[in-house]
Amino acid sequence: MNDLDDLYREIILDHYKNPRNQGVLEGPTVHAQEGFNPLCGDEVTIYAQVEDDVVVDIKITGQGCSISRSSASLMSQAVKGKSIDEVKATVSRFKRMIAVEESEGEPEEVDLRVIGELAALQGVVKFPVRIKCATLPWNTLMIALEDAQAR
Amino acid sequence: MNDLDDLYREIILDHYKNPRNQGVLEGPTVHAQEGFNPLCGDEVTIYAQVEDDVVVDIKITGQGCSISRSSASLMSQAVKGKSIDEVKATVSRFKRMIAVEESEGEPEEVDLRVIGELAALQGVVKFPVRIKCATLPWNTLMIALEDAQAR
Amino acid sequence: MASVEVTDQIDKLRSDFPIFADIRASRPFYYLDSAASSQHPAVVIDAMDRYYRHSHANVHRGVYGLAEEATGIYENARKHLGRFIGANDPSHEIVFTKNATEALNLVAQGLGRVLLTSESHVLLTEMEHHANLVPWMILQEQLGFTIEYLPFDAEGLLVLDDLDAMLERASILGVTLMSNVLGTLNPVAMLSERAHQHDVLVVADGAQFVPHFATDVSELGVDCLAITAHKMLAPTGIGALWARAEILDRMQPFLGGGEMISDVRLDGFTANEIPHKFEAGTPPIAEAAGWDAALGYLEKVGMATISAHDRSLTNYAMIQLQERLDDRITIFGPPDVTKRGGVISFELADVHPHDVAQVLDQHGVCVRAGHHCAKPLMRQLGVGATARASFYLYNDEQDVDALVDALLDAYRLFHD
Amino acid sequence: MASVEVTDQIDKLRSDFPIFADIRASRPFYYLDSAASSQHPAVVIDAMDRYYRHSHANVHRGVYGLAEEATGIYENARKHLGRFIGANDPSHEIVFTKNATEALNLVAQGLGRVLLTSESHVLLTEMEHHANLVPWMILQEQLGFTIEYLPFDAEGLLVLDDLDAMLERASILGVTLMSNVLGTLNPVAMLSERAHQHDVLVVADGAQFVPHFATDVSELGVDCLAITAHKMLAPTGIGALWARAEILDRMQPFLGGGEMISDVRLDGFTANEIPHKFEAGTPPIAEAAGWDAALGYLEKVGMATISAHDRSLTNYAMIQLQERLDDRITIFGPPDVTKRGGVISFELADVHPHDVAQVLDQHGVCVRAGHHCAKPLMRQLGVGATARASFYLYNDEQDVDALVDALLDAYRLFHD
Ligand SMILES: Cc1ncc(COP(=O)(O)O)c(C=O)c1O
Ligand SMILES: Cc1ncc(COP(=O)(O)O)c(C=O)c1O
Repeated sequence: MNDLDDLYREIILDHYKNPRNQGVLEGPTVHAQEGFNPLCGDEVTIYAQVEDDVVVDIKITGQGCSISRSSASLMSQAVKGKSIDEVKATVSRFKRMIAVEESEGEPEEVDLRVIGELAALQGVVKFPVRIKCATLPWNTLMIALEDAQAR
Repeated sequence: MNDLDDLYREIILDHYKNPRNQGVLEGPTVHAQEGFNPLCGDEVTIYAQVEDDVVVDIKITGQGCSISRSSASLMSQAVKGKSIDEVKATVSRFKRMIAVEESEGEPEEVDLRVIGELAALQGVVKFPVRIKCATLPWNTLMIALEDAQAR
Repeated sequence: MASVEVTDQIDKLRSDFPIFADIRASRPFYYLDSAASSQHPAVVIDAMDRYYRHSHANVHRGVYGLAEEATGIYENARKHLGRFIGANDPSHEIVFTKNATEALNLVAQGLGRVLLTSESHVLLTEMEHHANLVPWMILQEQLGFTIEYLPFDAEGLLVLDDLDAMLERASILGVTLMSNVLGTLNPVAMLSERAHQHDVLVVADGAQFVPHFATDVSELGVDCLAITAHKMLAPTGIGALWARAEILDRMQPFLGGGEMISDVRLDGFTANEIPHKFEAGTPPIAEAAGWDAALGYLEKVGMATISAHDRSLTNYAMIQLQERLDDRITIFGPPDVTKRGGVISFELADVHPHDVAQVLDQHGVCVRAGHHCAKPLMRQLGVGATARASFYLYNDEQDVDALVDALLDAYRLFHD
Repeated sequence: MASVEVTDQIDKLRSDFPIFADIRASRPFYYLDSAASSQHPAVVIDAMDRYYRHSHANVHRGVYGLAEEATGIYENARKHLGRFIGANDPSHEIVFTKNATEALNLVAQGLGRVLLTSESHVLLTEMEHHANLVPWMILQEQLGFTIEYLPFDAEGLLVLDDLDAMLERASILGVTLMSNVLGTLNPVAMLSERAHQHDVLVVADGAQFVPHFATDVSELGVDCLAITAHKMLAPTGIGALWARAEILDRMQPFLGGGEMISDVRLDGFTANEIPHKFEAGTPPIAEAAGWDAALGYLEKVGMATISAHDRSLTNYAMIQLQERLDDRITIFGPPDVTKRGGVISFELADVHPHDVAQVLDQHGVCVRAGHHCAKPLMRQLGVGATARASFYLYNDEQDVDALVDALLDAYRLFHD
């Protein structure tokens, strides 16, 4: 049951049980976006407050499994206070780590110091079905930010 | 090639090459009906002139294989001058002979004297696909006669 | 005791299914996901094999012997399926489709376009599978009628208080014979009778029911029935719609192409006779051969035996789950096992179903986790997803025991 | 000489196809009906067998290992097919259907409903198979646009004199890459270029072409391509639509149900991403496994080898038929073998094609007789039916010789 331990690391379970940045944001600079995982019914809503191209605040509501919820929670910590460009770089680093383009090759070696706590999600690589759980909040955030930039 | 000889009896080939009652009928007592075999493209049009519940004349146009055309030709001889009730009895005798309800059992023994030249079509029983060729003109005639009776 | 005999028989049956021997040789394997798709006895796999090795040709169009043989195989499967569900006219009342979903789309478009206007009402239930919801929603976008829903109660049973008023407004009632989430067996014979009093046609979703219970369309009184092969020991790639001949006659063609026409001109076409009118293009021929074999296998075992086995296993599972997991488990659907089929959806405390299924997999226990293509039902239950174990003739009490053991482990993992 | 080497290779290949050994053991068997449906190499049958024995589970919905394995098998087949036809984005641009006919219905309904109004024109050709005619006619009944047709000439080649004027009026051009009756290879790359100059989208019917020629959708320049598996050594029950991702994105959902949604509420649904948006219900999973294996087999032989073999056999057949049957035979379609695929439709004097096929069957020669699901084309030729012989990689000159011998016998039977 080694792989399973790798998937459910302590940090994951912690973020699952005590998710950070839960709640709702309102206001003219808030961009809210819903996301669904059509396979399992996971739902997430991301509220990103963007001012001067900086994600000054982020909140999350929804329901989902340990992977999608902890991923959302870890994400909220990793992006809060960052500029949109920095966020985009983080998203892309994260996606390379969990090899979203699974079929196209091996997951890339990503500098774990840069990625910080997010590294805890690396275990998901061995469970292709769960990768969608991990990426759901990230993809949803990206749509919210595109929306922010478009306005 | 015994079965094949049975299918292509001389009388069949004769009626195929020299079909009887070819042509078109017109007039207020004529009931025209088109029939298609969707499997092979055979087409037939039956013109039945019905007066006082008697098929006083019948003509046939169309294109088709030796079986469908000879069947139409033999049919035209068998029904011309007969009352609609007699025609229906002939149709039903013919259908029993070639076992249209193939799956439901063996073809019935039909008194060949009653059925006359039509007996030549009996060989078709061994070629289920061709049964539809043989029955096309008969089914088409039945629709024309129903139409005649409905008016 | 009948159930002991049944269990004895079942023990022997499992060896008919190659997948159990093959996978179990290398790892534990407890397959509890037959409601999603069932496994295949060797006779079914062999029937398809034999078809491809000896008899393959396209059907309906060939004069030569091989094409005639293939056509016979295909048409015999049609008749067999018709008899299996008690159709009056087996060779004309079965339309082969690719799955139950296509069958329901065919009814929606074929019958719906004939019957419905923007003023009409279609009555569905809140426990329908997406397959009996979305086709009506797509048609609704095109024609603009109203959809109403029969609700269900806390036990997962349909609430019929407003039935007559709803039927009075409706033209079509769409209802599943058995819920794929709650297991609920709906009282469809009674619903059909009431519906017909209001001139409402009944479209039944038999995807879950037909594989597990002896089915007789006249007893059920329904007008249309959707079936899928892969949940009844048969191949993927084939399903069917049964409807009374006069209903099929009224229905418009849906998919256009070869086979379904009697004539095509540059300015239009004339549809073929039923059932061919609804079968456009080359049909699933090998799949029909496999389904035919599966029907034979099910008949040999006996549908009554299968229902009895399902029920006794469901009963055993409900008791074990409740005794060993106690208040850590919530089971959805009717508590009374006589009101449900062999499907158990549950929640394990606060462990997300996805995580439950993941841990169970490590024990070789295969259960489904998710919305089970019934999102409105999920919302009604107030959950995003459930885990679901489902039984079929090859399951036994060992499978249930493995399930409960694994659930205990999953609980521990998330509560230490 | 290249063709000798090709023929040598082909001789060895036939033993890969169990049906030839099995049937030939008991009777003569010359299979000349691959344009209707082809036979299967053992690797294809075995791939499905293996799937059912080791890997079956429903796809896309399961967390457990077996479901993941089945999903992998299914999605790999998608990618393989995408690569096989040169798709830019193999995992998103292939939609699995039950056959080419469903693929064409999906385009008509999915794209047609978005693009067409009662003012629109759809341009088809007079040589289309019913599968690329009737779906447009059904949609026409619903939306009321105009259908125009490109005619063909006495050699079976499209007449393009009015092409630009017709394209100017049109929104969609539907054209077959290869006629299943005439064998004609249409100049689709050129047609696409011209169509795009007029902002017309091109829907190509690849049912006959893709099995026999290396296919590259970018070279062809088409926007959509319908394919069917059972004509390319693969199982019944599966086909596909390829379309560029941006076209699929624009298309409306067609069949509703599980898999194709991202959310369903009682008041409506949200569609899933491409390609899943178009795949409602349980897909043909084992069939995808079989198709994958067939693609591998075709690649191993080499599509260029196959086309060359088809051509040399067609050439041999045209010569033999004309030399030995002389003016008793009329061959339809292009006399120039470089303009046609391995399909020969003909008339034998005044012997009806049905009777021809019947007599040939007694010689073990399997040919198709009928309208070949192309009734408008038949009317254009002025015939009700033709007989048709078609070739694939397992045919050889002996098959052709048997055909000609049997035709001589058929002629005699009707002329003594
Ligand atoms: C040119 C052409 N298009 C479409 C089809 C339809 O293919 P399918 O029957 O597999 O849907 C065929 C084969 O019958 C064909 O020859
Ligand atoms: C109740 C119910 N209806 C319809 C379906 C759809 O069946 P299929 O996916 O074979 O079309 C299913 C299975 O997923 C089901 O459980």
